Amino acid sequence: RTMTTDSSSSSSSPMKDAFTKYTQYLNTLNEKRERVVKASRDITSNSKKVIFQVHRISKHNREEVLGKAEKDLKAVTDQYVSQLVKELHGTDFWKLRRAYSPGVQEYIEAATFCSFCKSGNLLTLDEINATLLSLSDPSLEPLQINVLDYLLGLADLTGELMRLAIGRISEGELEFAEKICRFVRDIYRELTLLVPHMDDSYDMKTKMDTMLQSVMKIENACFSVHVRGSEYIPLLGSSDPSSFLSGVPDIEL
Amino acid sequence: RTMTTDSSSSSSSPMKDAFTKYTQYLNTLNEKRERVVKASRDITSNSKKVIFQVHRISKHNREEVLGKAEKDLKAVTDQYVSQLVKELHGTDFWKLRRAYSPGVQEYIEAATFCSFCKSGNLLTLDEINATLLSLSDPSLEPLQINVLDYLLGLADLTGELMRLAIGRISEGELEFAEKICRFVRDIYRELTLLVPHMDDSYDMKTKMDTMLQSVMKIENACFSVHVRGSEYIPLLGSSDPSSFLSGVPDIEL
Amino acid sequence: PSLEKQFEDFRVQLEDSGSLRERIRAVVMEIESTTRLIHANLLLVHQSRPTPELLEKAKAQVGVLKEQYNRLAVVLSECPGQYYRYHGDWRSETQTVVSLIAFMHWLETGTLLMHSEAEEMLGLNNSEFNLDIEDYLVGICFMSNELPRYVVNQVTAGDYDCPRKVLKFLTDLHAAFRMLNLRNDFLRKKFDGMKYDLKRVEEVHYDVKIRGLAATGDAIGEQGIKGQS
Amino acid sequence: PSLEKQFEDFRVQLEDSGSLRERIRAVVMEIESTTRLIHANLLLVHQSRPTPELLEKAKAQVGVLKEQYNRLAVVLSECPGQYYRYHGDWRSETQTVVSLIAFMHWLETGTLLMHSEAEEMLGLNNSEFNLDIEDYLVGICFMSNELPRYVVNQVTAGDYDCPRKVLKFLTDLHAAFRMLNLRNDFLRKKFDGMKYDLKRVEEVHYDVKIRGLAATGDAIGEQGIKGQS
Amino acid sequence: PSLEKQFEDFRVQLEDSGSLRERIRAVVMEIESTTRLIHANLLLVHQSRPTPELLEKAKAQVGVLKEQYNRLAVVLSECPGQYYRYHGDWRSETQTVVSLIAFMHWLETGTLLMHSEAEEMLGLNNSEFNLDIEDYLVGICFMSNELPRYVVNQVTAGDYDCPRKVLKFLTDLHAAFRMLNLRNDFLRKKFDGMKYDLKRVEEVHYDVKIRGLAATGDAIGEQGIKGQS
Amino acid sequence: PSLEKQFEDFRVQLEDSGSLRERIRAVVMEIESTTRLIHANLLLVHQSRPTPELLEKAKAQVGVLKEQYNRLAVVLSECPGQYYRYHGDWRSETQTVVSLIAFMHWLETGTLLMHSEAEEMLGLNNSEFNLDIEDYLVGICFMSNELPRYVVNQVTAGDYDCPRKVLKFLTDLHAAFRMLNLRNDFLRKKFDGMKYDLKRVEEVHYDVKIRGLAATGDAIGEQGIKGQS
Amino acid sequence: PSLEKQFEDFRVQLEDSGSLRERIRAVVMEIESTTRLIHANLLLVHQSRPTPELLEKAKAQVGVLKEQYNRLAVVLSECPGQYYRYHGDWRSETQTVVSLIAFMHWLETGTLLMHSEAEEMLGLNNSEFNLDIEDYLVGICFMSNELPRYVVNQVTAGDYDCPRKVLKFLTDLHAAFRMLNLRNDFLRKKFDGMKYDLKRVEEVHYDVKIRGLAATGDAIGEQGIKGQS
Amino acid sequence: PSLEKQFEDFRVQLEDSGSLRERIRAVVMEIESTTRLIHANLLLVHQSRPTPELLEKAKAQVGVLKEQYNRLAVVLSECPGQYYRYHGDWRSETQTVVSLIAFMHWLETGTLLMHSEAEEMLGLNNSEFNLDIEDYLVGICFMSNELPRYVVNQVTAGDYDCPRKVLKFLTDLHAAFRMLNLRNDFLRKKFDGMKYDLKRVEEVHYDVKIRGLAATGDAIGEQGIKGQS
Ligand SMILES: [Mn+2]
Ligand SMILES: [Mn+2]
Repeated sequence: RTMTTDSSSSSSSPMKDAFTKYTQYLNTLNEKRERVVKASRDITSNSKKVIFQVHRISKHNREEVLGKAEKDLKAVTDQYVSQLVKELHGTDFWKLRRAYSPGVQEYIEAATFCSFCKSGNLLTLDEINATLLSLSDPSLEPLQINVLDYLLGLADLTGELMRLAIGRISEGELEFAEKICRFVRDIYRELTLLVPHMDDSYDMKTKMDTMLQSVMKIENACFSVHVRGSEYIPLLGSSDPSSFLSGVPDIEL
Repeated sequence: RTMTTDSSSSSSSPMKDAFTKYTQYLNTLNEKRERVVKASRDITSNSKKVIFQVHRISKHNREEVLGKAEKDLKAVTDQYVSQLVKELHGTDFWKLRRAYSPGVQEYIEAATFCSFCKSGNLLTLDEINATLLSLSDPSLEPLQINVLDYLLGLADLTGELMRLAIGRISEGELEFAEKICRFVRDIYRELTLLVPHMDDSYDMKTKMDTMLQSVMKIENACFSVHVRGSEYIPLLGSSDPSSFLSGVPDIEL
Repeated sequence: PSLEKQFEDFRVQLEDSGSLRERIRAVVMEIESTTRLIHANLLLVHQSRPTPELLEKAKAQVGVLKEQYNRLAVVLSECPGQYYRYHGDWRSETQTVVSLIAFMHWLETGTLLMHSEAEEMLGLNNSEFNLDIEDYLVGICFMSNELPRYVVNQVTAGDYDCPRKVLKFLTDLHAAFRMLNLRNDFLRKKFDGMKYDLKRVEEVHYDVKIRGLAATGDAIGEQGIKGQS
Repeated sequence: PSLEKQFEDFRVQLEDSGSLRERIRAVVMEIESTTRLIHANLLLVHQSRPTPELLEKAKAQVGVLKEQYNRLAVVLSECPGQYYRYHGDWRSETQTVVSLIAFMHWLETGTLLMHSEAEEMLGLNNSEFNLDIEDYLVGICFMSNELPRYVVNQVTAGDYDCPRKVLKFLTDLHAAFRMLNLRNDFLRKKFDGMKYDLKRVEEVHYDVKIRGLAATGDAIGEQGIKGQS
Repeated sequence: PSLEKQFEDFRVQLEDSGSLRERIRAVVMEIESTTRLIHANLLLVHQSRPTPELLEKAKAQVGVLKEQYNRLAVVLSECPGQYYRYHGDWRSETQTVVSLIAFMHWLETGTLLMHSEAEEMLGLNNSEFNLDIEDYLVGICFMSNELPRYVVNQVTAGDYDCPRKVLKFLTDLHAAFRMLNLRNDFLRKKFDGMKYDLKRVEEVHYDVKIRGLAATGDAIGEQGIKGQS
Repeated sequence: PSLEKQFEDFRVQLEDSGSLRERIRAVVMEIESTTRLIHANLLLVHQSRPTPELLEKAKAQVGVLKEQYNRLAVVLSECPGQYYRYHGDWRSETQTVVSLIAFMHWLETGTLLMHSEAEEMLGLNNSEFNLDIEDYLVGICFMSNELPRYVVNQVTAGDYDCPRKVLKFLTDLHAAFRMLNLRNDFLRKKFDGMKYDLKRVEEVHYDVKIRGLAATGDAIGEQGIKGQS
Repeated sequence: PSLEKQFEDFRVQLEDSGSLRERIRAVVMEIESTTRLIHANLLLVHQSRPTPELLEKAKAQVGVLKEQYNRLAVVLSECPGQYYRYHGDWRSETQTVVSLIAFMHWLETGTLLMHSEAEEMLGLNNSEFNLDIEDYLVGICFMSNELPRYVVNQVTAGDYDCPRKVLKFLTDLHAAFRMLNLRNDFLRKKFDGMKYDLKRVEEVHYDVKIRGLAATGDAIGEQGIKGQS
Repeated sequence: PSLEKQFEDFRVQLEDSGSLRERIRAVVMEIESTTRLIHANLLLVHQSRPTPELLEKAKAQVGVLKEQYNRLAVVLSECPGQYYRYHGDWRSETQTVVSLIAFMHWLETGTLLMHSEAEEMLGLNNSEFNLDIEDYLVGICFMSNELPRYVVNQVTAGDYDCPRKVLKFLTDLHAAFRMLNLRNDFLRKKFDGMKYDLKRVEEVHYDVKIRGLAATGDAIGEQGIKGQS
């Protein structure tokens, strides 16, 4: 016994050498994971701010609001996503995915949200990944967001779009709301076909339920605007029942 | 409508001014919370390392191992706990408790674990808080760990003590194991009387169950050493059955 | 010995804290009871009872609330710096209180009750015990939830100008809330609900407008919604 | 169009990934099957069957494993950098594999199978597909779990020197593991279990020693435990 | 012997209690079955079938219920003082029963079925087995939950005066409930739901009113809602 | 020998059963895949795409389903009398299949797809492998869940007569279900949900009716909902 | 008026019931507090403190319990026939009480505390407020859970005859329980756990016996376990 | 009409199935009751009561079981091909039955009760209603779980040869089970547990052996364990 404990405390042995290596490996890995988690939290909270910025949109301040949102988003990319890019290389992309996935999802949510409000289209994964290329040291394999995180972020996007649609309807931007409705329906339908193929579809399945709720909330809102508007088509003589609210002269307050 | 949106986008109003203040308040609070969470994570992972260091103890390297553990713990205090001290003032202690509590609990666990192995006694909350005083700016109200976090940390300590006891028994340090057993029983018994008075005793109740399991694991280990030893008291002629293993001459390997 | 001594100290501290909590609970139950009276009173606006009278009665009760919050502050003053330790014990009741006094204030003046005004009404402005901003904001959301119902019942009772006023107020309020950066928490959820209130009021306003029922005059000052009508 | 195009691309990618997974699953099922054969074989050491023979048979199967891991590596080579995407699909089987070959190695040499040796045995040393260190460590813990049972049965069968050897080995192994800083995860839990193995072997050793059954000689080299006895 | 004697006694008592429970269960299943018939019958009011006819049929079933409750009372009379021991076994079914007979009563008279009237209808007025007040109140809440649907369907069928009547009834009922100082329990939760019924009825009333569909006359006595129409 | 012989027999039987299950699983996965395509296709009715076209495409897929069920029946025919042993393996997918083909049938004819019609569509009518009644009924409940959303979107697209038709269909369906004395199981729970569908459709119908948007004519035969429009 | 009168009556009754519940709660909290002291005291038997002293202290606390149950009985006497209405409010605490006094009784006499003895100790024998049989039985199961730990610690402290005595006691108790035909409820679940206690005590007994540590004499009367040692 | 007709058919079929289930439940409850008697009887082997007597009594009860299974078979014969539809209703009870009769058989003969023997004992050998193989295997696992306790108690009672016999039996049984390629299901889980039984018996055998308590003779035939001793 004496010898044994000695051997592990002072003298060297192959086992001890090997375990010294394992120890270093685990320490390095855990420390990197911690740094990645922190970077992910930063990305999350700052992406959320971008999302709130976009929600400040209204008929009259579109350019201004979206301009600021894009600037903020760029700052998230340059300051915080670049942290991830610095940390992650090679096998880390998948090994540490759970550590950074929440942040990346929120970032996807913010980027696609901005982009939809600006262009009315879906910002694609390739486009996002292209912007990340510039952050990387060209000699290293660049960080590329994977399809799964992109799709999970997209699922959350629909929740934000629902909130946006409800708000837009109150301000009479029915056409914008209807555009959102079509867009969200399309995403929902496309995802219906994709979800079963996803690596670990459990999270996504709950998100799909929430997404269907969001779609229906928008549909119900469009419905109530529509029936309310239809009631007076003859009265107003409007030829376009779908944009009845915008047909009503602006309310003077 | 037009005027309304204008008023919120360009011109000033009492409501807008007030909400600007609320916004600043929430931003400041959330950012501070994020920093506290990060500091807490650092404290957690470094305290865990201290705990592992203590587990490296054996009959022959006590001083060396505990010396290093204490040095490491001091580093945690100076480098990471001091971060908390910097962030937290006045009402923050309770307002942000959920953000830093996990780290503080782990720190308590590490500090009391070290201290028990060194002195065989419980490091008290007052003693811990005394060491924190030096970290504070004397002009400000100093960070003091609250009773609840201390007790929650203590509950986890018993798990580490159980692991230590099982290991010590294998190396024949039965007396140390019995000391641990008595100590853990005392803590369990004292906490039995305290738990119902704790602010939010739900967490603590599950911890109490785990603690009882730990106590029983130690007791069972002591039992099996004892009956095994008792079988040969006549054979060995030992007068002290409780330390039978130490009575056996060291095994030469 | 040291071990037992420390735990004995803890027991005393925790029991003190427990009895403090009991005292808080007692005051909070009184607050809740007063709140219920105010609420019952204010509910009558949905039945188109004369508002000034209702407000009169409700204001008397706010005095009671003030006294109760004062007592709460006294209790809390025994444990300086621990406001947020016990915060959960009066949080939800205070949010309701804010919603009620903000509704009263709006009925009377047509404007939003500010945080500092709310503190003043409850006597929380010059003590360490103040009104948490998030509680204030949640309370305002609760108030917003009452407005669609109010508008519907006012129109039913023949007040066709009400939707316009409420719509303006709620639009401004919603715009102000949008300045905040919220976490995924209770307040965010409540704020999301405000969008539906706005939408519903918009609908009623549309109903009234489209039928030519809305008043054409435009002269509302910043006086009360009902106080002067 | 762009939307549909992108999703169509995704579908193709995900289906590719799905079929890759199917191919991994097929190989892993073969690995699991080989593992079961080795395990069934090694279980006989508890019934004191002659060890060299058993090891002979088991080693033949390790050759099969090597070939299977080779095929797994080929499959994985199609998606460079995605080792950890699919890691969960062979993780648990590989831990069992490590525990078995480490047990065999110990039976033969009395020493711990090193990570690099394990990689070599499975042919994982010169490809991108290597043996994850945590899987290796978990596998070693699993092996440790087998030792108390082995010792008990060896003593029953009359080999009174076995406990001493195992105790020395396990003591060293435990000391080495204590160098690691673990998180609260699966590996930590498994490592905690090793303490009980050590304790149990200690007890058996004590039983044997106290009855004067232990061999007095001390000459064990680093050769196998059973191979040369 | 004493130990065995005691457990023998326990066995007898537990079996007695068990068989009593079985007998209660049998009657309760019959009650549930009758309840389902009444419910299916009353559902037709949503399809604007002539109410008097429906009520006729339903009343016949109430007679059956009365007989069933009578049998339940007989069973319970065997264990005086233990009403509340078994209360949970018929509680939920009785709440449904109350909701149905209260709805019938309201359809016929436009008024609330009183607790004593409910007891009388079920033959519970002169036995030890009575109608628990909380069960009665929960039943009334359940009835309230049916009213919005009823109002919507009545208006669809062209009865534009219905919302006004229901609104008056529900406003009064809600005010009466507010007098109770409810604990945070099941009843409180059900009552909290009543405000959504009220709100929904207000909205239907609004829809009718703003479109000028509401009857201008105001002379409704306290007769039945449909019984006399 | 006898022991080993017995377990050898068991091994064979368990492996046969296992491989049967594998083959079932393979077919069921194909069925699920086809189902998903049909579902994604039918989702377009909410976007007011021309229904006949959608139905055309969907029907083509039903042909695929039929062939897949045929293969499933062939597999099952190998183990007569064990339909219910493996029932759980295709149960949930079949319920979805029923909901989809019943929805298609209703879109086309405005009537309920009968059990025998469903069996015929899936080619299950003349084999031992038939369509379990409870699976059929659960599928019908699932279809009912789709209707409120459909009605809402139809009205938005300008079809104001849709709510009336759906309401009539759902009222009849609900009444038919009520005749069944369901146990407290999955089917019962699904059926309980149907009343919310009914209520929601009533409300949509109300919204349309009160605004005078509903068609005044009343002559709808039992032809399809969209097939002939 | 009648409506209001009825709800006024209800308010009074609900408040009476509420304040009764408050008073029960107050006493039950005291009982729980006493229970905790007894429990903490009895925990010391695991540390081999002299039992008679511990029992002395614990008994003094039982006197306190008796007085508290007396007060509970007085409160309950105000609402005759409603024992089971409020039963849930003290049920769980009483089960703990039974487990503690039964453990004390066993430590002193080595026999099971009878139901009537338990009632007597708590002063429940001559009032309408008695000890529910199921609560008694659950309490006995809880006591059984303590025994394995007790036996382990007693043996460690050198009392090698303890396992035999406990085993005999627990075997008899288990057999007695088996006579009861328990429903699938809480008590049944607790009883099912007793077999693990029995098994563990058997193993401790085995450990002692196989090492020849058990006393060879066999004459234990039915006196206390520790009282006379 | 057709719709109603279909649902009328469903109602009949569902009720038939429901009443069948009720009848199955009634028989299964009887089986469970008989099982409990056998179990209580067999438990006495742990107290070293003379085995032949116990077996005598238990066998008489097996006759009762046979008659009960016969009745179950008669009920099932009414719905040919639906054995597995209702299988879940008697599955767990049958597994217990198998564990008991296999334990009895082992006590008597020292050998494993074969599947065909089990069917014969329960009279299931010549009907369509047979003993499901997986239920048989699970039952055998349950029996294995009893053996460690049995061995411990036998050694305590002085039968030092018992561990050797049980160990041999369990080793063979475990090896036989290993031949089966089990899926990841309930049976697999139960079988995984068997290795703990084996390990425990090995340990008891070790305890006996190292203390020189084990009999040196080796001549046990394949007769019963206790029947001939
Ligand atoms: Mn979001
Ligand atoms: Mn820990």
